Amino acid sequence: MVPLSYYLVLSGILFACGVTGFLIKRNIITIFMSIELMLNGVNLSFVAFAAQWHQLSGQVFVFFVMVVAAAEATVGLAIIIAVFRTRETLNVDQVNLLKL
Amino acid sequence: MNVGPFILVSLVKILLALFVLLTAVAYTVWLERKVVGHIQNRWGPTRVGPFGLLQPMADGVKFLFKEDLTPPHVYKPLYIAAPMIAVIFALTSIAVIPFGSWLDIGPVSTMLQISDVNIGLLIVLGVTSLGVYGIALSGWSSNSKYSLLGGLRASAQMVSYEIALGLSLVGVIILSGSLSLREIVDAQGGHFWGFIPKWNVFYGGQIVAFFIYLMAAYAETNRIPFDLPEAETELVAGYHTEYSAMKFAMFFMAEYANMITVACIASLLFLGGWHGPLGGPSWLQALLQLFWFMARVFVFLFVYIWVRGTLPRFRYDQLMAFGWKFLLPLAIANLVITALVVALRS
Amino acid sequence: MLHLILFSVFGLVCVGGAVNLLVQSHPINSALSLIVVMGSLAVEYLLLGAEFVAAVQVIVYAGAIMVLFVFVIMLLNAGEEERTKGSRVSLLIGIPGMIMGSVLMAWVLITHSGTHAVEAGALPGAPREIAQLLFHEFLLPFEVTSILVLIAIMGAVVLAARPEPLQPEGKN
Amino acid sequence: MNPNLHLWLIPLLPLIGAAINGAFGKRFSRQAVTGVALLFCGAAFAMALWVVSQFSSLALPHTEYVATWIRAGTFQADFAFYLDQLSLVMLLIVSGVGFLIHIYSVGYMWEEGGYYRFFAYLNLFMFFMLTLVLASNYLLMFIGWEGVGLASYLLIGFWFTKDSAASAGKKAFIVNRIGDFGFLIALFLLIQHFGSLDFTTVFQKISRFSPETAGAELLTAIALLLMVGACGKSAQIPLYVWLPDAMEGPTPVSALIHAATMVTAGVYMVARSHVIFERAPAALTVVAIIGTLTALFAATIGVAQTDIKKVLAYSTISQLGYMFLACGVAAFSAGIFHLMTHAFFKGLLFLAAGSVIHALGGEQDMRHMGGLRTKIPWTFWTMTAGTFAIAGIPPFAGFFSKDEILWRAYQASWIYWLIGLSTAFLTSFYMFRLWFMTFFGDYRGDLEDHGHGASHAGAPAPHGHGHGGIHESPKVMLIPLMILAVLSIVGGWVGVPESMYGANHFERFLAPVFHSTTSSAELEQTGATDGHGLTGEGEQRTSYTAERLFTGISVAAALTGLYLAWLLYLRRPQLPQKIARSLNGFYDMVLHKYYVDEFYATIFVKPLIDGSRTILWHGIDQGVIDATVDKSAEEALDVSDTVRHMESGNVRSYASWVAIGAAAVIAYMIWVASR
Repeated sequence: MVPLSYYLVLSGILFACGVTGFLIKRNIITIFMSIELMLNGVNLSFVAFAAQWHQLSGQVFVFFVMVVAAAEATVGLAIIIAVFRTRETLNVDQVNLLKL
Repeated sequence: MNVGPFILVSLVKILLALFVLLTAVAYTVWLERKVVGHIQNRWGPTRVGPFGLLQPMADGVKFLFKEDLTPPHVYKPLYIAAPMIAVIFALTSIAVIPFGSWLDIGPVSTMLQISDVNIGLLIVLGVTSLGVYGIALSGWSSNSKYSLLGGLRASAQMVSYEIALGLSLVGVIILSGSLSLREIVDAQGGHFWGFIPKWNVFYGGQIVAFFIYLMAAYAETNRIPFDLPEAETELVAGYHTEYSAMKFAMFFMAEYANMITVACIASLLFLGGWHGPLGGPSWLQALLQLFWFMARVFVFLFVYIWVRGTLPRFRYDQLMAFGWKFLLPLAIANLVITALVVALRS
Repeated sequence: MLHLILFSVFGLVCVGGAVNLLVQSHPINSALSLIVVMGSLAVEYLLLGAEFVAAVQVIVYAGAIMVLFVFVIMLLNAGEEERTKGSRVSLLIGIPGMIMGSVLMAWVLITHSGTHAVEAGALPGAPREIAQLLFHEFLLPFEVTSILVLIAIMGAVVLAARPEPLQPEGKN
Repeated sequence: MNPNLHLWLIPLLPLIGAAINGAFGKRFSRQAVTGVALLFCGAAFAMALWVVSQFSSLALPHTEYVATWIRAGTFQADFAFYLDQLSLVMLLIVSGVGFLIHIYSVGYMWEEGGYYRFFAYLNLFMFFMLTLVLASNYLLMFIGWEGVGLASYLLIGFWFTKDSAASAGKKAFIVNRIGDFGFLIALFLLIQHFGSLDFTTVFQKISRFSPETAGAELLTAIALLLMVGACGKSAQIPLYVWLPDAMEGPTPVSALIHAATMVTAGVYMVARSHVIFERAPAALTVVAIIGTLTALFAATIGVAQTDIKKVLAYSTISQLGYMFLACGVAAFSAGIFHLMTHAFFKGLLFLAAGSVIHALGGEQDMRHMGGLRTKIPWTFWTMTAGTFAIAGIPPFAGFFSKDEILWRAYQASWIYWLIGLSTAFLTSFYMFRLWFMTFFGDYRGDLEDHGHGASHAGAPAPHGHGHGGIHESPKVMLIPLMILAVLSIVGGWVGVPESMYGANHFERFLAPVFHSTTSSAELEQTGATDGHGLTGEGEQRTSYTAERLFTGISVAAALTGLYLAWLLYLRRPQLPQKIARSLNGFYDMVLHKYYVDEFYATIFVKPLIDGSRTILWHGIDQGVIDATVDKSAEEALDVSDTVRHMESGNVRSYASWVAIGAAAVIAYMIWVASR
């Protein structure tokens, strides 16, 4: 039997890793992955709570999160492609100007 | 039941299934060479054993002892991991596929399936969808443009067709009201007015879904006419250009294992699984179920090879257009109609 | 007991993958480690009895979204990320803020979380129940998200479409 | 009950004209503009005449209520018009002279740009002036009062492109503000203490007062404040300075506004509120003193002026002084009488001067004139009439009115009389000086030499048209001149005093208005005419003899002035320089108008400007208001300059801000939960 807090701690760790990745990574794609990581952490906590309170809605929310993540990934990657097409770089530190 | 026999039986089943699968893979290769040979008016393998029946062994031995060379410019970890990923995911999906209903051997009564998950279909889909990584990573890690193009094509194509594939299956799921393969098959037992079996193909207009699945499956397994990722005429050998020996063999196995998996799913979902005409005692029943199942898979694979021997290759934009502009809308239409039918009938 | 072991094992795999995502300098490795994380998360879901969620996690996340990532990485041929000194702020403020936040959360979890446990498969997350929920209580959000997805698709097409018209062959 | 005369139409007609000309005049032809202006002004005049025809049948005073304007608590001010003998006289003067000057202006301004503008303004002035004289309460009167100020401002600055004209207009306006301020305060006091501004009610309430009763000082204050207003409008000491500069305006304007009508508004106002003044003897004395001083003062300045219009301007001031002297000695009817005659002959003089200027193509300096007698005979003769009238040579108009005033002044105090007499002498002197310098001797100008377009000193260029050289003005200008000339000859005969075997019709006519003011002499005379017992006969005759004696003296003074002028400016033209040199300082002082302008500039204007610049502008406006605005802007700039670094465009730094914010939120939530 696993206490709920373990799951929560796990999801918190994942989330923190995601934030850290967002902070220290330079590659846009990796940063996007960090976002996905954060979302996964959140999903875990959703499911854990769902199991805790016997509420399936938690799992439903996970689906919504997934849909949103999918949409975000789609648009985000498209944006990345557009950016790369114009700037020839994926390094966010070099993508800090609104106009070229 | 208690854990000991359960583990034992499971191990036995796993080993058996694996053995059968690998053999099937090997002999599907032989079969293909033969059939295509005859289609192309040649003999195919004849030398090793009668009708070249031992050819697969020879190939295996050859692959094993061939020098396994690794080009210097590759990204090694993934270069090595890619074929493994491919073959592993290809073989995994067999774990949830039922070959028959039940087998009673003395005290032990077990289902002819490694594990019955009530979302087996989803698991199969998920595993096959993971299979793309093998190809994509191999193409990328080989660090050559042919491989890269192959990998790109593969990943794009597989992601695209996965949608049509999944949607084509939804119709069946609606009809049978379950995700468990076993229940789906059970739902197909019986006949319409005596003689037409209640297969999904003949049922609720799923014939459309079946053909969608067929196309999508060919694309998923990178078979002609959708074998763009390894189009010899354009990219030398696509994603496995840089591979040789056992690694190449792994891709080969993966491809054929995928074919078999697809064939299994097709026969389970559309062709009524193991239901067959003949009856008899229970042990005979079990064997017969196995036989009928194998037969369906064989037929399906034969069609696979037949198509390969017959059709030319698509152009890539045609491929994409076909997937997105024809199959997808068709699948959605089928889904909607099926849903309406079911809703109205209930 | 078994439950705890499995949880710990895959939890460690999760954390290992997440950390690997950070330390790896090549995006493709990060992507793969993320896939590992997702896979093991799927197992965790199974442990929590949410098998449907697990499957969808594998299919959608690992099978579709991450494939997109890998595809883009390959398409753009993203190489090793160079260690540029972009922003001191992220180091001076972001990291401490992150650490602070996570420490606080951890403290809350350690102190305030009850000891009651979650039993394996506590809740049969069978597709049927979820479907009931999804298509009855959450019908409107479901539709809205579908619209969202539609918009996302169109946006992606518009964004990624080449500014100049395609070659007559449409091949590249 | 009186018939409804629709008095409100009289002011309204010119307003319509002004509106039409002001709105559409730009597109009209000059003929059309002329037509409109003359039509409406003439209509007003005609209506005035019609009112006169109706006048005998009216029960006076006759008020007509048109509409309620302001009603605040018990206080109420209406659009109502008030007609009695006084306002009738004013009405006739204003509309008549105004109409004549309109006609004159057609010829004078024909060549000008902004022709329509000129007539729009002129009509506007007529509207306000008529409102002023017909108003039935102080507030409506104040509207007219301010309005004529506005019109005068607009017309003085008619050639606004000329800097001097514009500033002159401003000067007039500002100086008038001072007076209006006093007037306004007087009105407030009236409202406060009598709760009304309506003439009839106010005067009824006040007539209960008497110099002895309490509240006299209140009346004095009100009267003095009113007088301040009058000083401003009628250019009395100390507020006369704007009038000479007002000569920058076109000559018809000077004639109409700054000689005939507007400047007399003050006199009219004082006469109108005689009830107040009579009960404030101190105020009356002040009025008399101011009047006499102004008269002498302006006359002395006028002696030294060389600009023909300036001379007339100062003579105007001094004549106004006469009127105030009359009012000051409670001889209001005499003041109004002089007002009327003055309107005739001073309007005539100005118009004639304008004709001279017109003839000389814009020349205003008398030293460049002379010998014009033969060249422009009509102008000469009319001007002669005017000159004799103002100089007080019998039987011209000015003689009677001025003599009346002097006689009354003497009855009040011999000092008034003495000063008035010397003023009369000076007046005749400088007027004849003007006369001689302009029309006699030989021509000192240079107009023949190079045709037209000579030095256009005063009125700017426009006179340099078509025919060069000296030329008589067109008929349209001459006819008003003749009419006015006739008037200034016969105009005085309506007020021939008994001492000259006349019956002072004018005074009798106005008597009902000033009945409370009829002085002892008046009473005696009425008594005499009523044939009261023989007891009065003796002093009656002595008073007549005295009056005749004084008349003789004043005529002698006038003739002396004539002789001196002839001697100095025709016989020995070099003499004046000698005299000027002999009494050098005084001459300079007079020449520079006693440095009053400079004095004001140093005492009031300069400190005001400096104070405004240093305190208001640099101190408050820049130091406080602008400073706060600028400072806040700078602060915002600095803050954002520092905050700007957060917006590095670097995604990771943004993320860090989000992270720290999230941490803060978590901490806050924990804190909230743990409380």
